[in-house]
Amino acid sequence: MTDLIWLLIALPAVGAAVLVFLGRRLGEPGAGWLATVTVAASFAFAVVSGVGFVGGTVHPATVELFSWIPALGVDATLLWDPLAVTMTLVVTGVGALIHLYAIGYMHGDPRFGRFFAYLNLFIASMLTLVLAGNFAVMFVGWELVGLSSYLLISFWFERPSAAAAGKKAFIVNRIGDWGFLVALMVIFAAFGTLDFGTVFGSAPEVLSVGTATVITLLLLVGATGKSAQLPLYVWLPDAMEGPTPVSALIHAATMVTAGVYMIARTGALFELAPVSQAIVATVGVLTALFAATIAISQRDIKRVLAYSTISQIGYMIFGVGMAAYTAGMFHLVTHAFFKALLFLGAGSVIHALGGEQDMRKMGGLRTVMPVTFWTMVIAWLAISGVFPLAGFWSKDEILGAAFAKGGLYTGLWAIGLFTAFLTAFYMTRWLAMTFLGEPRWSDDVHPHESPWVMTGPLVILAFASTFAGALNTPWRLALERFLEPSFELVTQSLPPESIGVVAALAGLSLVLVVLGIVVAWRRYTTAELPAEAGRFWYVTLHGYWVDDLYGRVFVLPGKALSAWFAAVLDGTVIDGIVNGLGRTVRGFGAAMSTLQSGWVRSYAAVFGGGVLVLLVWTLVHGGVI
Amino acid sequence: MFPALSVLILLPVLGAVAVAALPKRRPELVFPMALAASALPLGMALWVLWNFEAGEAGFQMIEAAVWSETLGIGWKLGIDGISLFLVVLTAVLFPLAIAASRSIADRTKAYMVSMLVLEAGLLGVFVSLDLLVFFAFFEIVLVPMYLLIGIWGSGNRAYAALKFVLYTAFGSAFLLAGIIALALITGDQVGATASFDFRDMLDLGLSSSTQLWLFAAFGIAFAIKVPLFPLHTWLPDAHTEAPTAGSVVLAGVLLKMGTYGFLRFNLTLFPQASVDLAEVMAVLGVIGIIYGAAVAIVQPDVKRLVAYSSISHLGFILLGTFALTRQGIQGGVFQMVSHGLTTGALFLLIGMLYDRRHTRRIDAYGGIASVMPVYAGVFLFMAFASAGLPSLSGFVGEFTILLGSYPTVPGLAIVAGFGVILAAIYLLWAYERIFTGPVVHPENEGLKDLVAREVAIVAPLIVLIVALGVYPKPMLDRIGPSVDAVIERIEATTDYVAPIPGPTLVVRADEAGED
Amino acid sequence: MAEFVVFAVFALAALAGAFVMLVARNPVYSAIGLLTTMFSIAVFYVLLDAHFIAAIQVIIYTGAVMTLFMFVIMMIGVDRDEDTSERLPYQRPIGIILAIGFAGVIVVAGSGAWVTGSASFAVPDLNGTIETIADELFGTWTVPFLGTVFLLTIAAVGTIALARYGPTGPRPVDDGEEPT
Amino acid sequence: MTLTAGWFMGLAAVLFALGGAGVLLRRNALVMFMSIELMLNAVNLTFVAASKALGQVEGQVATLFVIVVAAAEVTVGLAIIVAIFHRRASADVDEFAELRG
Repeated sequence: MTDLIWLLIALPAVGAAVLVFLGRRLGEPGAGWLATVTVAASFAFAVVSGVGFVGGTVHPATVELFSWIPALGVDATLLWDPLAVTMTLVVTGVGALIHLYAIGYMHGDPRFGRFFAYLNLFIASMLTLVLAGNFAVMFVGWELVGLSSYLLISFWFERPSAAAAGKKAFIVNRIGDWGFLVALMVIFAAFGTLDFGTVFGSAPEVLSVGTATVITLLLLVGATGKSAQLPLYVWLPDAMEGPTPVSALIHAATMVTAGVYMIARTGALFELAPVSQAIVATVGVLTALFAATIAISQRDIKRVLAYSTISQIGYMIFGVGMAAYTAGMFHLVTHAFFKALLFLGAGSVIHALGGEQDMRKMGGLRTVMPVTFWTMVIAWLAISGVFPLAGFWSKDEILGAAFAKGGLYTGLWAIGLFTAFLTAFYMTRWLAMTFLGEPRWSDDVHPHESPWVMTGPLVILAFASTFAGALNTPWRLALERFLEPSFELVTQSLPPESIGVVAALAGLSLVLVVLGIVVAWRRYTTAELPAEAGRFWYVTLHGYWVDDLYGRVFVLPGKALSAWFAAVLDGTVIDGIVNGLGRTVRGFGAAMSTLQSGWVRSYAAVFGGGVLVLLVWTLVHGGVI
Repeated sequence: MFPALSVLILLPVLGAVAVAALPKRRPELVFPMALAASALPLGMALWVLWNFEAGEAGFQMIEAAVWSETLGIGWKLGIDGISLFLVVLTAVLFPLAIAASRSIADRTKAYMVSMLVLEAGLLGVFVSLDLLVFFAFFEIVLVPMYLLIGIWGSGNRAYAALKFVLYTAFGSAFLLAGIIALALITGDQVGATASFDFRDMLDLGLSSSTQLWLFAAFGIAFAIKVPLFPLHTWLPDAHTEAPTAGSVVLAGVLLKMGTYGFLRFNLTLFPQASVDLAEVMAVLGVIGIIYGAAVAIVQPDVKRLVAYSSISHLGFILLGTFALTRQGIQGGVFQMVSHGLTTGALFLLIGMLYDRRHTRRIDAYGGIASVMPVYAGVFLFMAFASAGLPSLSGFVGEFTILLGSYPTVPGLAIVAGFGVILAAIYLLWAYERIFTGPVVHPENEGLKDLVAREVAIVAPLIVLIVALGVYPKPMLDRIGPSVDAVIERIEATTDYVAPIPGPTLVVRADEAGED
Repeated sequence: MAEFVVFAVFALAALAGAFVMLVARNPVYSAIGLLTTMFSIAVFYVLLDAHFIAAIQVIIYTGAVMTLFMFVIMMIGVDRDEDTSERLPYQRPIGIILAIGFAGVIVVAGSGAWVTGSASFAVPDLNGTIETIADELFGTWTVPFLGTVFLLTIAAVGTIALARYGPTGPRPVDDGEEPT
Repeated sequence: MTLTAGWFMGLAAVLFALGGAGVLLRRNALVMFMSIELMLNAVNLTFVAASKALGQVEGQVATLFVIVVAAAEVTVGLAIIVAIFHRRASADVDEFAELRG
């Protein structure tokens, strides 16, 4: 069974290939169903071949497919272990639901088939990433998900903003990929191989603390790009230009968590570099706070969720940064459920309102779209971290681990806790502005509940968001035990041992969450939306002008430098020298050509003179005179 | 033994003669005849590829016919893992380039003859084992290329053609001087007036100062061909003004004469000088990577943009070559072929667009992905292949180069990594401006998507790019031994030791770039 | 002694002929001067025991070549006094200096060996008859001799071609511009 | 006075110089041609004189070759002069300056 896990990648890949060529012929909804079936088949296969890990009947294994780059000794290998299983199940499970949803959402799009080809391509790429058995194959997946992300964000390429957003996403991701790439260079130089098993196994003997720190910080650069962390998060809010299923699948549930997965996977290296761990955790928690403050004032229904995603991934990075890998992965899983749910719900709303995304023109949708509303309520409670929904367990496990670790991490814990309050606040604001209060949409739109292919996935995900917390409660560490084989080489940070401390911490965060909900509830369930004026709102609405800052500091000077290279250095200096040499030679030729008088007798005189000189020289040289 | 390589060179020559001999009143025969004439060398090249003994480091299918015993000149041909794929690449690109020349209406016959002679010259460059024969082929290439740019080029073609020829001729003068000097030294060794036989030159034991001079003489010619910053300004002009097929061949094969020359002659014959100058050359390569990419970003002309991207990509090859590691050089050879495929394809695609709209200015387009969806898809594919997307061939080359150069030149490898970012910027920005958004210019609304002939031209390239990206092993298996032999020669004749990545790697203290 | 007198007389004649050729304004006189010189040289060949060459000299040069010259002079009608003023700058002084220089250098160079007579005619029995020359020509120098055959053939064909096509070929358009 | 090769050589030198002066000083193509013939003859004289002095017949053979080549040259050269004259109606070489740079 394990030998066949390449099928997990092959199924959606074949689906993508078929759809690229035959998508138009299959038409709607055939193309969508084909895509959904391939992903669902992958999911089923993953369940069947991964279930053995629970009972311990299957052991982690590396599958060698073929020799890929013999020059580097790199083979195409896949690694099948509980960590990969977890990610695979999330990717294919949530992926299949979102595929299904997209059949309804993309209804009537002229490039329906192409859309599903891209979605399938993404699933195949993401599975390559998570199943990779060495760094090179992981990098392949790492870049290919960037490609699929680009294709899907720019799917409606007729809109210049969509095209620009796709490009921005890919380029910013590539900046992160550069860090990953350099990390691979250092790893290859240090180990002579990129194979996970060898690298992690021999890391303690081979790596000095300095080299380990360098490698892990470079990996962090990669993670900040892919997972939209400070300072490379800027692409994700723009990525909302893509169709909403894309936002749900790629920019909420799966691809953006690749950085978390990667840090968890390379935990054996981070283990050797405590400094890096502290930096990773700090980056994570600061991102969580930073993005949450921006999310508060956003008015676009999807941008709130985008910043919320950045913030939540900040939590995960925080978790894996301080070596609480299970907690980080746990939050990754639960977040995949409720964030996908939120996005799909937002998509349902947008779909119902004919493309409207401004929350100030929504409100009062709870009666019109009951299924969407109630599933959103669950998602809202889950992400806010209300007991006993999924977000509560996973978030508090991370915070608990931080508290238990102490030192610097206590400070980070406090920030994380405050962020939980902010999260509850902005998510309540989001829910209230969308579904509660009075309708503010214009008269010519007629919102309606979405078809079953869209609400079906909502219900399933709502179910998952409610109960996923049971995966890893403090009493029953199912996920932790499941993931055990993957984290054998690392020492995990765990929440406090004492159930009392855990309960106290949970209670504290629950109080803050409820406080956030109450404050926002009172503020936003009024008939009129409160005026969001003032410096704080203004600054955060514009995201602290980080995009402008990057534009001014990097993009404009970069373009100016390029233009200077092209015009001055190439055009004037180098070509000036070349053409100047040309002119000099030509001028010299013109001067010499006046010697070419055309008078035969002058030539004869010069010739005779030359012969005479040679003659005299010969005689003198020969000693005759 | 069957003289495969001579036949390989002769086939396009015979083709050229056949095309030239076609009756004047049957102009419609010229195109199919030329296409057929370029398909024959492809078949021959595939035969060579098939019969090539993998795992052998030395030259194979050697032919040697001596012309002059005392001067040591002869018709000596041979092929090894380094030249094998360049020969195949040449043979693959020419039929496609000729097939893409359907729109040439003016003096078609002369055009096709030029193309076929060019092919013969390029094939000759890669299989010559006699330096004088090599030089002859190296120079023969100039003539048809000059004609192609000068006669069938666009706009500023006269300037571009002249610049191209003068630049390269300038370098060739040094090359000839170097070859003759080397031949005289070799002649002393083997007891003749001179010897131009490459294999005689392998055990010369030149003093390091002699090596330095000869390295410089060979190096200038090859650096211009590559081209290396700051000797590169002929390239954008030549690529831009050349007709489509000319650009394809220029970028696809002609530039590789430079990188091939560095590897075949400089590294092999002057190992001490190569070791001494490796870092200088690698720095120049990295400057090329960054500079070419940076300049490409702001080009308003899409062909010029791709031309500058070539400078960037060729910088990678040079970096890999002068990193002096097995991986770096193997990656470099691989990248030579891969760049030929991707950039050749990009030029073919631009040519197809140019045939429709007769402009290469980026701002004359916009939103044409909705008018030409297939074209846009193929272009995007090639753009990503060129930007080194994994699972496509460009990645294998660049990845191997970067991982291979880090052990010896860590700082440069890290900076070269930025080239990967810049590649994404210039390609995607160009794609955005040409293909996405609404159709702004009404004259673009009626553009026809790719026709079957055009799809047939790019399809083989797509297949090759994917195949080489997913399963490069057959190719690397053949390149590997020959590259190892180069490294072993350097190690045998100098005190340089190529680092083997791994826990035992000793990175020289002054180069441990990071701490 | 008698030989020396003969040499002296004909040497003077040769020099006079050459000088006349050089300065005569009318090409006909130049031709006659050259004729004199050539005839004198034929006499020298006799003095030098080169009888066959002397005969050839008279037949070919004085007979054929000079006749050809005269014929051409008459045909193209330049048998009249011409303007001998010099238009090229410094051509005349340079020419004279070069001529004197040549003569000087050759004489200086050869003086050691020739005039002192150290290498006087040591081998009196050199027989420049047809037989000896033919032995040499058809023995050692067969291939160059055959080369001259080709040369003469080519010259003949070339001359005919020039005569045949020269005047009838396309004339340049007379644009009234003075050649510079 | 005995007659030695040196006398002939000296005379030949002077004749050669006169011929050279003719080439340089005369504008008439025909006279220039004659001057060239004179120079050839001067050289021939040295050959024959040397042949006599060294007792070898090769000098005369060389002279023979020179005469043959000169004859060929004269025919072609005169033909060219005639052809040029047909176009230009002049034998003045200073007027034939088409190759001026």
